[in-house]
Amino acid sequence: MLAGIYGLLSASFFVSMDAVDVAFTEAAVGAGVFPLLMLTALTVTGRYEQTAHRRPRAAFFLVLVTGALLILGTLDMPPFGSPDAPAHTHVAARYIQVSPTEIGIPNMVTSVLADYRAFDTLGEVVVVFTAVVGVLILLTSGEQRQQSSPANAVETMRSHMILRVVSKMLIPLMLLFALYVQFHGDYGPGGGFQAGVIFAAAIILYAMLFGLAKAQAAIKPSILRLLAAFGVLLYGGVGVVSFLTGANYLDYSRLAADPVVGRHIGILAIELGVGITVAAAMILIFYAFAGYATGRAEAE
Amino acid sequence: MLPELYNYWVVIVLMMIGFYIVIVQGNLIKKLIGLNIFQTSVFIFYISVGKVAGGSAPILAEGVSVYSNPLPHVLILTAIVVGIATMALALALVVRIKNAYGTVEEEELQERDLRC
Amino acid sequence: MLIASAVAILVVMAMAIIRALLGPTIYDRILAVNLFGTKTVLLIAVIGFLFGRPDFLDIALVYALINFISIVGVLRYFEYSRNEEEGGSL
Amino acid sequence: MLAGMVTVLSSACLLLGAFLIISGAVGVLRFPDFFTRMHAAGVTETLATTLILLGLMLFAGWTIVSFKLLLILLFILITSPVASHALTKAALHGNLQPLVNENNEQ
Repeated sequence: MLAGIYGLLSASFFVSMDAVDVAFTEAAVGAGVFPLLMLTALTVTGRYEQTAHRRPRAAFFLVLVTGALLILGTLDMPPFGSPDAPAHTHVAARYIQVSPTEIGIPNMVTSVLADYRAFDTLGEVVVVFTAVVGVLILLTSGEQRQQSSPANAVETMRSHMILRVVSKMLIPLMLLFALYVQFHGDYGPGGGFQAGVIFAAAIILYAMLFGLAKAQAAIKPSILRLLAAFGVLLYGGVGVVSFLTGANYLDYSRLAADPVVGRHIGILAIELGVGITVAAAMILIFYAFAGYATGRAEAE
Repeated sequence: MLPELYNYWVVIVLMMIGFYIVIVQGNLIKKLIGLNIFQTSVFIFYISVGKVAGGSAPILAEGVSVYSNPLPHVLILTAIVVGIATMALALALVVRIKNAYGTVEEEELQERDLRC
Repeated sequence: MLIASAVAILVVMAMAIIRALLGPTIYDRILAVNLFGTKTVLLIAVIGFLFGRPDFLDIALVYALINFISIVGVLRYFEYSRNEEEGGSL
Repeated sequence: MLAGMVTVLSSACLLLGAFLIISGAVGVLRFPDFFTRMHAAGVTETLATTLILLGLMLFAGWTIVSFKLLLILLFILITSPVASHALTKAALHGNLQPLVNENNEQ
C-alpha cells in the first residue's frame, strides 16, 4: 500500500537530483505499474499472513552491523556533489562535451542511452522480453478456462459510472501523451522506456474499468506477443542495417548522408523498438496476472 | 565533512530497511517488497553519485554550463524498467508457488518440502 | 514566493504521510496517498520553476495521470477482494 | 508596471494556494472521520491546485510551458474530483457510515 507513496517520494527525489529522465521512468513505474502488479498478485495469494517473524533480534543485529560497516565505507567516498569525483572524470565528461555536436540532440541521456551505450540498452530490452516470456510461461496455462466464460469476468467497476465516463475521455489523451513522450525523447525528458510504460498504463486502466475480456478484445494478446518480439527485432534490425552500410553494429552514422542525421534516425528507430517492446511487455504481464486471477476465481 | 555524506547514509538506511524486511518476513510477497526497497536504494545511490553540485539536468539548454552526469541516469533508467520486469517474473513465481503449495509463507513451504 | 509554496507543499506532504500511517480505515490511507500524489505534481512543477528548468513539467503531467490510474487500481482491488470475501461467506 | 502587477498577482495566487493546501492538510489530519476528511481534502485540493498552477502560469508568460501547465491543470481538474468521488463511493459501499452529529438528532 505504501509502496505507491514510496515510488512518488523517490521520484521527487530524482527530480531534485536533476535526473529528469529517471524521475520520469520512476514516476510511471514506481508509482503506477508496480503497485498495480503487487495488488493483482495479492488478489491471487490472499491478503492474510501469519505474523510470526523469525528471530528478529538476530536479523536486526546483522542489519545494524552491515549498515555500520557500509557507513564506515562511505567515509572514504568523495563529498556529495563534488564535481571531481571519480565518477565524473572518465567517459561522462566526453559524453557531456561531445554528444551535442556529434549526435545533434539536446537530451544527453537519450544520446548516451541509444547511441554510445546502445549495446547495453539492447541487452536490457532483451531482458525485459525474456522476463515477459517467463511470466507468460508461468501464468498462461489456465488460458482456456478464462476464455470459456468471459461473461462474468471482472466487472466489479460497473457501479462507477462517473469513473468510467471520465476514464473514457482520458485514455485517448494518455495514449497521445505517450506518443508525445516517445517521439519527443530526443529534445526533452522521455523516450522509449517511459512512453512504453505510460502507454501500457493507459491500456491497463481500460482493462481495469471495463473488464479484462473487453481489453483483450480491443488489443489481442497474440498481437501483443508479436509486437513484443517485433520491438526487439526492430532494435536488432537497425543494428544489422548499420552493419550493412559498412559501419559497426549499432553505429548509425551511415544511415544517412550526414552522420548527425543518420544518428538521429537510428536513435528514433531504436527508441521506437524499445517503446513497442516495453509497452507490449507491460500489457502482457498485466493480462497474464489479471487473467490468472479471474481464471482462478472462476475455478473455485 | 559529515554533512557532505548524508545522502549516502540515507541510502544505506533504506538499504538496510529492505534487507531487514527480506530477512525477517516469512511472507514471500513481503520479501519481494523488501527487495524492491533495496533495489530503489541502489537507484538512489547511483543518482546521488551522478549529481554534480550546481549542475543542471543533462538536457542541453542555453545559459547552462554545468550538467549532472548523464551516465548513471541511463543505467538507472533501464534498470528501473528491467527491475519491474524481473519483479513481475518473481511475482509470477510466487503466484505459482501459491498454486502448488497453497501458501506463500516460507516456513510452511519448508514443512511441506520436508514431508515429501 | 516559489520557495514559500514549495515548503508549504512539503509540509502538506508530510501531513499526508502521517495520515496514511495513522489512517484507521483503508480508505483514509487511499485518500492520503491521493493527496500526496496531487501535491507531488504541484511540487514538481514548483521545483521546475525554482531551478529554472521547466522541462520537469512533463514529469508532473505523467504524475497526474499515473496517480489517477493507481488510485483507480487500488480501489478496484479493494472492492474486488471485498466482493470475493462476501461471495465466500454466502 | 504591468510586469510588476503580474508578479504581485502570481505571488498572491501562490501564497493563497499554499495557504489552502495547508488548511486542507490540517483538515485531513484533524477531522474525526473519513467523510469529513474527504471533504477537507477534496474541496481544498481543486481550488488550491488551480491557484498554484495559475500562479506558475503567470510566472511563465505565454510560452509552451504555460500550455503544459494548462494541461496539468486540466488533468487535475478532471481526475481529482473523480477520484474523490470514486473513493467516497467505495467507502460508502464498504459499509463505512458517516459520523453524524448526535446533537442534531436529538
